[in-house]
Parts: sequence; C-alpha cells; structure tokens
Amino acid sequence: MMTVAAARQLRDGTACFVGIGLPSTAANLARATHAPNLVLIYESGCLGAKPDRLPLSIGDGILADTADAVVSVPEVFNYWLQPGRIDVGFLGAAQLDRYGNINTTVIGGDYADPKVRLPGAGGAPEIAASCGEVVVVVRQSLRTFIDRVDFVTSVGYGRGPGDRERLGLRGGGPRVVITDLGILEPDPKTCELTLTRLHPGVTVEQARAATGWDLAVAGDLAAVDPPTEHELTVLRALEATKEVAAG
Amino acid sequence: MMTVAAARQLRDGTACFVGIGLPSTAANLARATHAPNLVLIYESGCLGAKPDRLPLSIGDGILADTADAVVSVPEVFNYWLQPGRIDVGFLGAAQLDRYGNINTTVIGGDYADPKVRLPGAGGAPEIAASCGEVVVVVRQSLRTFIDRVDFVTSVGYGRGPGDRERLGLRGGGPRVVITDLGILEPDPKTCELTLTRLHPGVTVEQARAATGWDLAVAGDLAAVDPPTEHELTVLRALEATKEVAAG
Amino acid sequence: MAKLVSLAEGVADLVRDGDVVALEGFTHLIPFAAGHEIIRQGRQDLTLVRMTPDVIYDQLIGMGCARRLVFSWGGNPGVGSLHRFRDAVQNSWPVPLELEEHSHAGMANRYVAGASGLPFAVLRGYTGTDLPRHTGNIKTITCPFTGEVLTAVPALRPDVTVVHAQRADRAGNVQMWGITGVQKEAVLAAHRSLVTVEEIVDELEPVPGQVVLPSWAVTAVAEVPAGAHPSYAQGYSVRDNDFYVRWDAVSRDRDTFREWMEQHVLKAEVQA
Amino acid sequence: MAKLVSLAEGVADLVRDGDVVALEGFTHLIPFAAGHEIIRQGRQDLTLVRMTPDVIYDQLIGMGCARRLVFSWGGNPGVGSLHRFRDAVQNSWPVPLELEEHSHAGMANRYVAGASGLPFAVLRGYTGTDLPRHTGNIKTITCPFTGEVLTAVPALRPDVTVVHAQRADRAGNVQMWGITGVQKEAVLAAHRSLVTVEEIVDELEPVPGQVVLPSWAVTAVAEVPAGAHPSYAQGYSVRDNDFYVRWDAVSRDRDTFREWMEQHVLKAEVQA
Repeated sequence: MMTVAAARQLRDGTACFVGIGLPSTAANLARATHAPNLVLIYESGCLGAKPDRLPLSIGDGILADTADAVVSVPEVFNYWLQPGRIDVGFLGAAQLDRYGNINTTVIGGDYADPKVRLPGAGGAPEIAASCGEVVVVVRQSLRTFIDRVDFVTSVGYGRGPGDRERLGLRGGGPRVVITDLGILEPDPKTCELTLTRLHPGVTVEQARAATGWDLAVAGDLAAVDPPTEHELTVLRALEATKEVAAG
Repeated sequence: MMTVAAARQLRDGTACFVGIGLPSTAANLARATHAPNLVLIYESGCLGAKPDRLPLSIGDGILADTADAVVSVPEVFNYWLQPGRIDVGFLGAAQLDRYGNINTTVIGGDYADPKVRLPGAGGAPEIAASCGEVVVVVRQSLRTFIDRVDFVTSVGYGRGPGDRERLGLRGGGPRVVITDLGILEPDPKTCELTLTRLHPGVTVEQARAATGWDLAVAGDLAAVDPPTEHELTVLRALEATKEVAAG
Repeated sequence: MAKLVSLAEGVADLVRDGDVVALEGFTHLIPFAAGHEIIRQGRQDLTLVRMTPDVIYDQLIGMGCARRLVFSWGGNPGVGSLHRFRDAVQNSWPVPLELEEHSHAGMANRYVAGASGLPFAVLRGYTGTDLPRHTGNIKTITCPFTGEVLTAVPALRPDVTVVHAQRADRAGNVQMWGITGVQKEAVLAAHRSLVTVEEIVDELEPVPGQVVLPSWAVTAVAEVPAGAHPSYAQGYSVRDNDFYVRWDAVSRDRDTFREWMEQHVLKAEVQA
Repeated sequence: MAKLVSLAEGVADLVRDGDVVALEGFTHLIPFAAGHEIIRQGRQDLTLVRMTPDVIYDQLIGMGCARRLVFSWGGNPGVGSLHRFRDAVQNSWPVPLELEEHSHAGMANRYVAGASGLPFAVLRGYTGTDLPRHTGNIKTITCPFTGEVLTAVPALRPDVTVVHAQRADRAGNVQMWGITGVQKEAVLAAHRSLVTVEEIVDELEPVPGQVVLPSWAVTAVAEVPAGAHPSYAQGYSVRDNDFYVRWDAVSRDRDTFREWMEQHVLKAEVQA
C-alpha cells in the first residue's frame, strides 16, 4: 500500500531522485503504470535509468546499462541535484518530526555515544534541500513519529514557516509523507504535517496513537483509493524480478 | 633551429602541455627522436595524444583519436594543469621582458584603445603559473624583447626574485627561452634572462641588438649544437604530414 | 523534454535581441550554421560569450550583432588574427565592442559554476597578471580552512547556449563525442539551449568518449547536417583547414567581408 | 608511470600504518581484495575514508585496522546496518572509532577539491542540519559577487587511494566503465594510488562510458581477478547479493565474525 501510494505521487515526465528499496520500487511501479516517461536518477550517477527488473542496489549494473547517461558521483550532485534540476526526491526516515525534519544518523544518547548508530546522511541532506519537492516514505509509530528528532540529518520545514527561506534552501521541502497508515501533508500556513488521507481500514485513532505529537487532522480527511488490480499485478511482477535477480 | 632546440628541452617520460604551431611540432619531434614516452597534453582535453602526423589545431581529430583519454576542458584545467601534474608548458609571446613576463593581449595605446589587439590569454596564465617549468619559444627582436611588457598576460618572475612565491604561483616559471638567435636562461640569483647559448653563426652583438634591455651574457656562453641529420630528417617528415593533412 | 525544431524556428524562439548568447565548441563541433542563422535573423545587441571566439564570432561581430564579448582567446586558430574582431576593438567598426576578458581556466570554471547552480567558482588563476585590473569580475577569496588566498570568478549563466553535436534521437536526447570541450557545462549553465545535430536517429548507439545530454536538460534540437562547417564533426566530417586560411584574406577588408557574407550567409538557402 | 606489482607488494609498498586511506567504488568495483590484503598485512591506526563504508569497511573496522572513519553513509546497501561499524561506535570494539561525518555531496566535493589542487570546495549543502555541529570542518563562505552564504568543506588528500577497475594495459594505463562513482577524483586527490584490475591486457579497446586513468597518474597496478567480489565488475562479474545478505548474520556476533575472517581472509591464499 505504501509503495502504491508513493508511486501515485509521481507525475509523468518529471525527474525523480531515487534511493534503493521502497522508493525504487515505487518509481519503477509508476514507470510501469501511469508515468512511462518518468526520469529516474540514481545517486550512483545513472540518469534516466529504465530497468526492466528491480535493481538490488543503487549501483546495480542494470541501472548503468539502461541509463541515458552515466555520470560521475560529483557530477550527479553538482550538475544535476544542486541546481534544482530534479523535481522529486524520495526520502526515508528513522525519525520524523511534525515539520518533516528527518533523522537517519543517531538515536538516543548523544552524538559521540549514541544508543543506536544509523547509517547517516548519504545524499539526503542535499536531496531535501534542492529537489523541487520531497516525498517521505516511512512506517508510522511512536518510535519514528516523534516531537523532536534526536539529530536533524535532512531539513523539512525547520521550526516552521519561513525557515527554509531563511536557510537559503531552494527546493520546496516535503510535499507529502506516506506511511503504512495514511498520508500526511504540510499545512500551507503552519507547515505542520497534517493527516489528509487514511489507507482503507485505518482509523484516525490508530494514526494518532502512532504519532508522538498531537496530530493535526484535515477537515476533509479522505480515504486513499485501494490499489487497483492493475497496480497490484504490476507490483507483483516487479517484486518477482527481484527474487529472480537475487537468485 | 628553434623547433629542434625546443624539442631537445623535453625529457622523456615527462608530461608536456602543448599549444599548436611550433610547440606542437617540437613536442612531436621530441617524441619521434629522443623522448618516445613524452606525454602530450592539449588544452582541448586530449591527454597522451600520439599523433602520427602534425595536428592542424589543438582540436584536431587526430589528437582525440590517439589520446589515452579525452576529457572536458574544465577537467584538463582543474584536474590536470592546476594541481601541478604537468611538467613542462610551452608558451609563445608577442612581448617578453627580462624577467620572462609575457604579453599576448594588447600592444600600444591603452587596454581599452590599443594599437594592436592580440588574441589574449587562452590557457597561458595558468600554464605559466602551474606547470613544473615553462619553455618560451619566441623570435628575438626589439619589438618582442622589450624592457617592460605593455600587459602582463602570463607571469614569468614578476619584478624579480621571490615574486613567484609571494604571488603563490606553484610552478617553477620560465626555465628557458628559445629564440631564433639562441637560448636564454634565468640567472639563478637575479631571475634575469641571460644569454647562455647562441645558434650556429649568430654573434652576441646580434643578440644584443635584438634585445630591448641590456642583455646579460653568461660567462660560459656556448654554441647550440647544430641539428643532427636525424633531427632534420624527422622534422622534414613531420612537416610533410602537415602539408598532406592540410590538403 | 527537448522540442525538435528547424534551425530557423530554434533561433527565432530561443535567441533574442540583447541576450547573453554562448556558442561553444572547442575547435571541434563549432555551431557555424546556427551562428549564420542568428546573422540572417538580424539579431543585435548580443553579449557573445565563448572561450575561443574564432571565425564564427568574427562573422557575428563583423555583421554588427554583438555589443559585448566575453572570452579568453580571440584568434583564427592555426592562422593568426581575427580581423573583424580587431577592427571592432580598434576602430569600433561596425559598432563598438566592449570586452570582458578572462583566461581559459577562468571561463571554464565560470561555466562549471553556472552548471552547478553556484554563484561563483574558485581557482588558482590570474594571479600576478594584468587581467584583474581590466576585468571587473575577478576577485580574491580566502580559504576558510588554510587562510590561503585564491581567485574567484562569477558563474556564467547565458540566456541561451547553442552547441552542435553529432546526433540526437527522436526524443531529443543529444549525443556528442571526440573533443567535447565545455559544451555540457555551457548547456547546463544556460537558461535555454539549442543543439544542432548532424542527424536525428532512432536509437543512440553508445560510442566511446560520448557525452550525452538528456532530452529534459535541453530546450530544442535542430537537425542541421554539416552544421559545424568549416569546423568538423568527428565521424561525419573533417576540418576544412583551407577555409580558415582563406578567411584571413576575406576578413581583412571590410567590403570583401560584407560581400562574402552577403553571398555565403545572407543569401544562403535557409536549412530546413 | 605506474608500476605493475602483485597485490601483496602494492599494499606493502603503498599502505602504511597511520595512513589516511581511501578505498572507493560506488557499489560497483569495490576493492575488496585490496581491503583483505590490508587486513592480512595487519595495518593499524588507519584513517579510513569512503563515501559509503559498507562490508569491506565493516571488515577493516572489525579487525581493528581503523582509528578514524571519514564517511557519508555507513550501511549494508539493500540489507541494513553494519554491525561491526555499530559495535565500534557504540562499544569501542575492538578499538574506539572516531567519526568524521559528511553528506555524499560534501564528500564528493572534498575529493574534487583534492583532485583539483584546491584547499576547499564550495557547495550548497549541510545547511540547517546538525552535521556542522559535530563535524568541525564544515564552514560557511560568502560569495564575493552576490554576498550569498554557501558551505565550504576542505579538500580530501588521502595518503593513498585504492580502487578496482576492469582493465589496465602493460604500460599501467587503467580503464574502468559502468558506474565509476568518485574513483577518478579519489585517485587524483591522493598522494599515492593502487589500482587492482580484473585483467592486464595488451591493448585497451575503447568502451562507451569509460574512464581512463593514464599510467603517469597512478602509482601501482596489480592484476587481481575477481578483486571486487562480492561487489561486481561490469563486463566481468555480477554482484553477489546473497553474500551481502549473509553478511548480516556473520557480522552480528563478534566471535562468528572473527572466525569468518580467520577462515576467509587471514588464511586465504594470497593472490599473486
């Protein structure tokens, strides 16, 4: 459901910066359904990759083989991401706060002596800064949806309205957060993430119970359309290619 | 004679930044005689070009076809020239002063309203700054060898000893100036260009008469060895390839 | 996604009076045909940008299209001087030409900064030369870690960059190879871009040394066979060295030049 | 000119205790065999530099070779966490590990500055994140033309960079293709470099997308077939994804890890 909802966020003809895992699956699902001209950009330097199976890492050979161009890593960040050429960036999160700030660095303790050491920033800080907009995909729980992240790895809306502009961040920031419970979008005035849609069968109470702050709920809260038969068929076929490749 | 003398300055196995015209001919002569492993670098981005005929421009297709690598113009300047990877740079000059400063920009009048507008800097200022050493090739006359150049396009030794260090220039500067009359080298103490060799048949008086400052002459002034039969044969063969290529 | 257009359409749509226009191509792949179309369409008041203004800029300058030239080396490569360029600088003919003069390293890095979305570039360059005295936008910058003083130059952001390439596919993806100079940076630094190509093909067969500009990074593509003549397109043509030699005589005299342009450019059949 | 050496010679000559060592390769072409040889030769006190420390750095760290890690993303790609890396950071086992943490864009630009002979690089990055609070060498820099404030990071200049490539010729010219990441920059930024290759050939046939490192820019080349396993070398091997998954279990427990390293690395036949 998260994958399908994420795929639906991608408009045809846009350029999308893709990490491995769910973002890659979602982007390839979008390409196989409603967005055949979606341009996939992987930080390994593959521009316009058109894999016919799911890649197993951001450096999978299938990405280089099918790309319009393979460029160096400095080039993908300097010539393609930094100037704002990429419309959509996909990010995950270990922690997320009400302003869409993301932590993927450390949890608990302090930085030098953390409770849990996570992988760190990777491309995320500059994806969050420079893409036209950001789609965050994350499971919703009290562990991840917390009032204040332990470490700001990637900036959402900072401490609220105007902060991105003050920091000189030129991308639009998180436009949507897709979870296993529903969809959150920033309030246009307060920038606070607001529950705007629920997946089929999920209640507002469940969403509130899985959020570490007083979750705002949209007045016109709607349900996410369930996955169509076509979406599910294509998704299953994509997942199957992964099994085969991992062989 | 200038070409042969210039070729002799190039040691085997070094990397040499080459412009078109005499430098290119000299470098290819060196490669065909005593320096088969000379690495030729053209500012068009051709690293390790091994042309079997004389190229007709720095962007001649033969250079790309025979190069170890063809890189972008920003890369040739940033990754190869700027860090000091190139041992020898060849420069020409419209004007040259006693400290080996070079003018290829404007002559006479002032900058905004010059008597003669020359092509300008090209790669020269950074070749002069960053190559391990510089070989200048220029015809000697009162027009070119003047006390003070009208415009410093490329720095030799500035106004004297210590100036290169003060300016933060990391390459060694002009090691030798080859003219149609002889060879000049900077005095190790004063940095002033000093006549150290004469071509066969040329006198000190001729050299002095063609110099716009009081030319210093080395105590152990020697004669340049005349071109060998082998050098001349190879040079003629090279020149012939140019005629053919030019059609 | 790049639009496929005719050369005349592309120039009409993308190159406007008063624009900052870069035509790039380092000896190889110089977009001569596009330059001629700019002349035919009578563009004026242009700021022309190019590392190595050569014969094509001599023609644009001699025809009075340019008000300003931003460059690092202005000559007829392998031949000598550019007479129309000299006449404009020395005698303001046919119109005065302002100069903004850099080194190759400076110009290349200015394009890199433009392509990278940065306002400036840092390099070791210009130090000790007279260039900073006459070119306003060369400044120093201090390394915040070592205290070392280096040189800064501002980003180049042309209104439009025009380049020539070997091929494009029908989707507008552009492929060039051989000496590719500063073309990628010049296209990515510009607000708009026009690429002329030797041919449009169904499929871009990968080639060693290729640079590919994805369709979504290019504004328009026009098929113009031999669009680089008298320069060349590796794999398609060789450099017309005689032309460069002949240009010296053609361009020396104002009338001979005007006549030549009249006959070979203004009256030329406009390419589809 | 690069010397042709055996892997053992190359590591013995070029990688020294206390060195700043970069092993690069972005998912593709990771120099695993060279990393194993560094472990076998018992190097200690290294500052390990790498954008994406993955399994090979988990092994070096778990074997106590490293004192410090300079990186931007430390995980087992597509699988999860690096347990030896976490154990070193969280519990100082087997030795404490200092961290210097950046973003990918920052690390890539630090190599670019190193390759370019500049003391620092400028980028739009890190702004608003907590990284500058914990990483000393992230500073601001002001554009001398626009007054805009950007980020500066210092150049990376490893003592030695190690990369894996597909081929070299007998003169030591190196050729790689496919995803080539930041390898060229990492080699050019370093004082010394060691390149392991799948094979040494008589002639480097040009390949689309190739990056060529000329022999004179490389210190030593060693032929090590399958030297990137469990990563891959495009055109020679495919990624051993199962290995990455299995590594999770092997590396979770200190004893299992030691035993595995004993058997598969320390006792392994040293490649010629």
